[in-house]
Amino acid sequence: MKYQSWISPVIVLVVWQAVASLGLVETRFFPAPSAIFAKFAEMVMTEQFWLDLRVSVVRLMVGFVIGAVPGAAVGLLMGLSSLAERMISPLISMLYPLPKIALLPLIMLIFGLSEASKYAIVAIGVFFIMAINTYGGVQNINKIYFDVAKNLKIPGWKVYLTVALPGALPGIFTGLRLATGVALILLVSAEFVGATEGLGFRIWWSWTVFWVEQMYVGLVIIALLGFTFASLVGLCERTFLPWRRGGGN
Amino acid sequence: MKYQSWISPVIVLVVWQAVASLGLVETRFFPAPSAIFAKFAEMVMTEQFWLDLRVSVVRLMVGFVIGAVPGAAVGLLMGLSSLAERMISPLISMLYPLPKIALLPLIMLIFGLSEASKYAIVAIGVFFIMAINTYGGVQNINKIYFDVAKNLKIPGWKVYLTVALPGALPGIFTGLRLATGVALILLVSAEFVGATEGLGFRIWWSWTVFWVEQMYVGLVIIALLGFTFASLVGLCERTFLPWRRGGGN
Amino acid sequence: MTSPTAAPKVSIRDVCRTFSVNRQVFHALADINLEIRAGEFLCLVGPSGCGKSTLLRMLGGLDQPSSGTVSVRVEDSRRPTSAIVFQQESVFPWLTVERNATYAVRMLGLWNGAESQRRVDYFLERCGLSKFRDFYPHQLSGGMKQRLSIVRAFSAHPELLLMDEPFAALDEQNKLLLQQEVERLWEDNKISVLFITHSLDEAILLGDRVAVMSAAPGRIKETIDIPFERPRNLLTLKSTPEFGQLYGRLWDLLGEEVMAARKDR
Amino acid sequence: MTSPTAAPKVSIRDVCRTFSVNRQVFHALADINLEIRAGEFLCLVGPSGCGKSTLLRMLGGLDQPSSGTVSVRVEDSRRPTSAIVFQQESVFPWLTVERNATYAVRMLGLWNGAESQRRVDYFLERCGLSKFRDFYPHQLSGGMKQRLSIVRAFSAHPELLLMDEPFAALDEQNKLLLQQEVERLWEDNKISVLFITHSLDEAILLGDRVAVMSAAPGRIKETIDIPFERPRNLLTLKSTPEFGQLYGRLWDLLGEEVMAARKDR
Amino acid sequence: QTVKVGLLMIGNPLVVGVEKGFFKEYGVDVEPVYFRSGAEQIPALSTGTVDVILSSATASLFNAIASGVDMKIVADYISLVPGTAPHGLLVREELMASGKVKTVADLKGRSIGVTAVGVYTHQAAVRILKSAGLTEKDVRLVNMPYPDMVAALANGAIDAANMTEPFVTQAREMGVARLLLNHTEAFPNLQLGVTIYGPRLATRDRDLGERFMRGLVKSMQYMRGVLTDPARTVEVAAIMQKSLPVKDPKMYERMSWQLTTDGQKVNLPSLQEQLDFYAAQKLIPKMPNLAAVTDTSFLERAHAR
Ligand SMILES: Nc1ncnc2c1ncn2[C@@H]1O[C@H](COP(=O)(O)OP(=O)(O)OP(=O)(O)O)[C@@H](O)[C@H]1O
Ligand SMILES: Nc1ncnc2c1ncn2[C@@H]1O[C@H](COP(=O)(O)OP(=O)(O)OP(=O)(O)O)[C@@H](O)[C@H]1O
Ligand SMILES: [Mg+2]
Ligand SMILES: [Mg+2]
Repeated sequence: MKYQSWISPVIVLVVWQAVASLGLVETRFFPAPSAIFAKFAEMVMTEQFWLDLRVSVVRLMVGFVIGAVPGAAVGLLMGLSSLAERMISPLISMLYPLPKIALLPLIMLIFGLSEASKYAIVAIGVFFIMAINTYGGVQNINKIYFDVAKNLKIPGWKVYLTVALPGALPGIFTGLRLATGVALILLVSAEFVGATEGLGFRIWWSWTVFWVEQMYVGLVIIALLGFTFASLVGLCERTFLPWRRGGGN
Repeated sequence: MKYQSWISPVIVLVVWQAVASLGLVETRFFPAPSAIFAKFAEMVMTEQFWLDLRVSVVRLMVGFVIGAVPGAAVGLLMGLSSLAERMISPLISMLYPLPKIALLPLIMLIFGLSEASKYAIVAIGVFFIMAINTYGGVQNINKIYFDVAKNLKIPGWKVYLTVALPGALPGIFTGLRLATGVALILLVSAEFVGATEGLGFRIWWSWTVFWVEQMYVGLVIIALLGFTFASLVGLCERTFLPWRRGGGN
Repeated sequence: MTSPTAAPKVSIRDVCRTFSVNRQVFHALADINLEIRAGEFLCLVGPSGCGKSTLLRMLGGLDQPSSGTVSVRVEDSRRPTSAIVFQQESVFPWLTVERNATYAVRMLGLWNGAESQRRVDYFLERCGLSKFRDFYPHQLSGGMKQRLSIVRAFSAHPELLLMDEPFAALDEQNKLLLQQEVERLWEDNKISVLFITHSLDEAILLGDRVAVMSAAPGRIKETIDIPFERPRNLLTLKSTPEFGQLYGRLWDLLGEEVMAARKDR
Repeated sequence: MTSPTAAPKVSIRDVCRTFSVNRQVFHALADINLEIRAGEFLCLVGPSGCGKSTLLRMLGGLDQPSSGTVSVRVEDSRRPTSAIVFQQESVFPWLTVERNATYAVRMLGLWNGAESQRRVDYFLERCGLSKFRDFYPHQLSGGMKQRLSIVRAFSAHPELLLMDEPFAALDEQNKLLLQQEVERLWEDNKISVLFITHSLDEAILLGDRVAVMSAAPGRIKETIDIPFERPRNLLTLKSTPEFGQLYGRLWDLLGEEVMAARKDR
Repeated sequence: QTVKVGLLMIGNPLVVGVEKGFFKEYGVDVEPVYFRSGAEQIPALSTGTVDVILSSATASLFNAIASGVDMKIVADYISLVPGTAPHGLLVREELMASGKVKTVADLKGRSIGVTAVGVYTHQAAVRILKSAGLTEKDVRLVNMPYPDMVAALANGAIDAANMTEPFVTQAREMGVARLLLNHTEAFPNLQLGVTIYGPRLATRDRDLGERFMRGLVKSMQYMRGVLTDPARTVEVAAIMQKSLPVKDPKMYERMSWQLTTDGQKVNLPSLQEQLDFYAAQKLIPKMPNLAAVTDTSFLERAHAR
């Protein structure tokens, strides 16, 4: 059954190839998949490519973890304590929509142009997504489970870990799915400023000098990374939520 | 109790003001809140300000609706049909992390620099968030409700509307909360390319001419809009989900 | 009052159902053979965890046997073939009592205005929910939610009514009222009923036959005909020696099973 | 066996509880006055929807009266003051049977290795769940989940045990076993028990006293002492005329209420 | 008739011309559209989203030409006019004040901000380094947009930057950085910006192309007046302030302008030189034929009448 997950990307590629071959679209801006893959094949032979990939994946992972863990923690807190909710949620709804460009000077001030600044940009984006989705996840927990804990007078932090956290996991996983995507998007922005390597840098670079095929190779890699991370999240979900295999809540 | 939601932003402002007044931070790049509010007060008297605001809010709303409705619809579909899930979800996890810059040529090709192109950028971002969160919402529905419908052999589209949709509403509302933020972020990016008015344009432009206070006024408006939309979503949630007031699911 | 016709309403042949639990095979149902005749009221009793609900879900089209066949004869394709009163909470939290009650009828396109409304009102009244039309489920008590799911199933007007411990959360008086109601519904509409219960009194009071299941893996251990004339009255029945005998027989059958199940453990 | 001491374990004074439903005030409990003596086994019966669960939640610290006071005397602050067996499904879906069973003990820091394990194992065995230690709740039947929540509450070793229709989903034999079990637990540990049930047999079998509630808005209509010596046996009891009288009295009290509730509607 | 023009930066002669009504005189309505980078302008031109772009001579332009995108270079737009200083290499105030950096050679091992790869700031950096005997490898070239450079210089994230107006003036006046090198002296008459027509003006409606060119030439000539006429500076500054108001309007008067060479003809040798530079940097996989995409007829006819 799993093969079906390849059908739709293949259909998209075939249609795109057809459209490009028939000249229905400017291949100068939208090169045919065949041309992209030719370029891809050429690039994977270079050392530069693997360097870019490694650098980006490391930035992604580090930024992701730095953002996701506190994000989930804050989301849980907001879900559990209505005081925390009332204190934090206005800040989140105000800061979250600020374009990351606005944060750049601040980030440069704090981290300079080191790797840390890239982690920070990714982490900030991931943080908000995780906080909001985890909060939603906690709210979605059947109140009876909190009642059990409250009745037994179980200390707050244990409730946090044994009821709110596992109960919010479905929401957390949806958050992770969104956050991996956002992390990739932000990485590309982060690598525009002050980077000298990385996939995002390469995409920008290719676009700036109008190496369209190379830019698309970069985008294809991003897409594949997105797919890989989403699959990983799915795998984790199936592994860590055995009680959900039967469905329901 | 509601007053508490103003405490934390006020604290942030006070700290920022103090830091700025004490000269601990470069006020040329991070002006004090008092300076920003002075500028704000000055700007709200101009016609330009209200024009920008109106233009942006319209773009936001239109793009939001265009993206959110199909996003939720696709998310519901994925949640209901595992075939749809297997076909659509790989596409989503591949396309979602693509930076919007990559879509610009495509969008310009299709929409030129009309308003439609701004709607499109906002809508695309909103679409993915809504699709993923709605999908998560459907998966979170207790299977018993689908069993009820299946046992009675209720036609698929009615199940879609009367079980999946209301059941996924908590997830949908979390999605809306995230999507309003993303819409604002994307609007700011969209309004830099080929725009001549709007909040995003004004922010970029203020930064370009180094009119820092005015840029911060723009950011403050974005933050306030974010807060307003989040509050609206919260209000809708309380209004349209009367059955959740008691909590639980 | 039983009017079994030639063709059975439900026939279950050699049905097994296994689940995989922690990579091991768990046998929930083994070798079930059972028929529900058209128009029959069949009660199913068995120790907790023996597979009664699993079997009922199969009849309701919600689960498939691992081997064997389950077939339910459809007579009127416009009516729902079956309607389940689930053991667990199953009313839609997003609908008020009234909308929940009318849900099946509306969704199946069987709503015909005043007549349908009258029917639903009648059932709501019988289940003691008339005063609570505009309540949402989270504002109801456990027993009220159970009654609401009964109303939903009754008003769906199914050919086969599948009830999974429907009166477990009700007080004695309400239970009595609803027992009469389900009997009336069954008699008036000539539907078939599968009724899972833990109360032997209830099984004897309501059933044409009572099927007794063994502990997991569930088997049909014995099927006992209930010889009493209808209308039956529990108090009168209880005073007859036949009732005592039947009760004793069922009790012993079940007792063996519970003991057997304990021995394994 | 009752050993009421001077200070009551629970005292409920002039308690009212109102809910707001569609902007109207709904009276769920009106003017409740009730005491549970230390070491007492109190059964609570009443028509479905009369407010029993609401009252129980107040004793468990999960709800506040709209007016009046509820106080539960705490003796040993290290043990949980109360443990509820909820009417609805309440076992944690993300924990296996075993982890659910030990949850309360672990979380309260009362786990002391072998001894605790022995206790939990014992209750699991008694509730027929030993074979299912590694199952997740979604792999259990309705009755099994209910038994699991009983194990969780029993092993928490509370001063006050609050049980809300705990045996409703159990077959007669399992019910009998667990009735004996709860009685044993109560006697051995001198705890107080509030036991909500719809079965008058059960109330008479287990209770020191039976409190009868009126239909909504719930009031305590009458409290009846159960004079039988313990250990009690249902079959023997049933053959005594006193049992019949008590049963009849409770039945009538409840019957009036159900009728009264119906009239309003 | 409306002509949509893709613009990159402020301080544009075009804006002055629009304000002065030079285009209206020839029956052309100009609608300026701002872009973030040259790379975004090209697809917009190619798809007809804009009709003209006033773009810089970058690797992306050369690559787009090589790939056959339908466009024509029709005129000069901005050149490095000696004596003005719209572009320069700025160095952090602290480094200059302490004497740590006195010459370009002192930048060894330090970071220099440029806007992107394959653009003028990048080219300038490499060439300046080369003149001091350094290569790209001896420093760290950091990409960032101009406004961010000001902030980055201020908080020490970078040590130097190749910048343009109005950022040069701003950074200097804020005391963030000092000018180390004036580009107009290092690269006199370098062809920086060019006027490019898309298919509409280049082929379909050449008459409109001609009229637009007249307006443009007039604007550029008018702008050059700031070199000799101080009053003109004040007037231009006022126009700028109107279209792009800044906090301190006087800044427009103090800053230097992006100007054209006298002839307003494309300086093809300069373009070729830059192309060769980028090719040497391995940024040009396929060499374009610049002459083939250059069409000076619009300019000639504009001058003729
Ligand atoms: N999804 C599942 N995975 C594994 N085992 C399951 C699953 N569903 C049910 N079982 C097992 O099947 C057996 C029968 O369950 P079922 O719900 O049919 O019992 P039941 O007879 O209805 O019991 P009760 O009277 O307690 O409701 C149980 O032992 C249970 O553990
Ligand atoms: N959150 C709520 N909002 C409004 N009404 C409520 C709410 N919770 C309970 N009620 C009402 O209070 C009454 C008592 O409910 P409760 O659950 O205590 O009944 P109960 O005696 O336990 O009934 P059952 O035997 O059916 O479990 C019911 O009529 C119910 O409608
Ligand atoms: Mg069952
Ligand atoms: Mg109750």
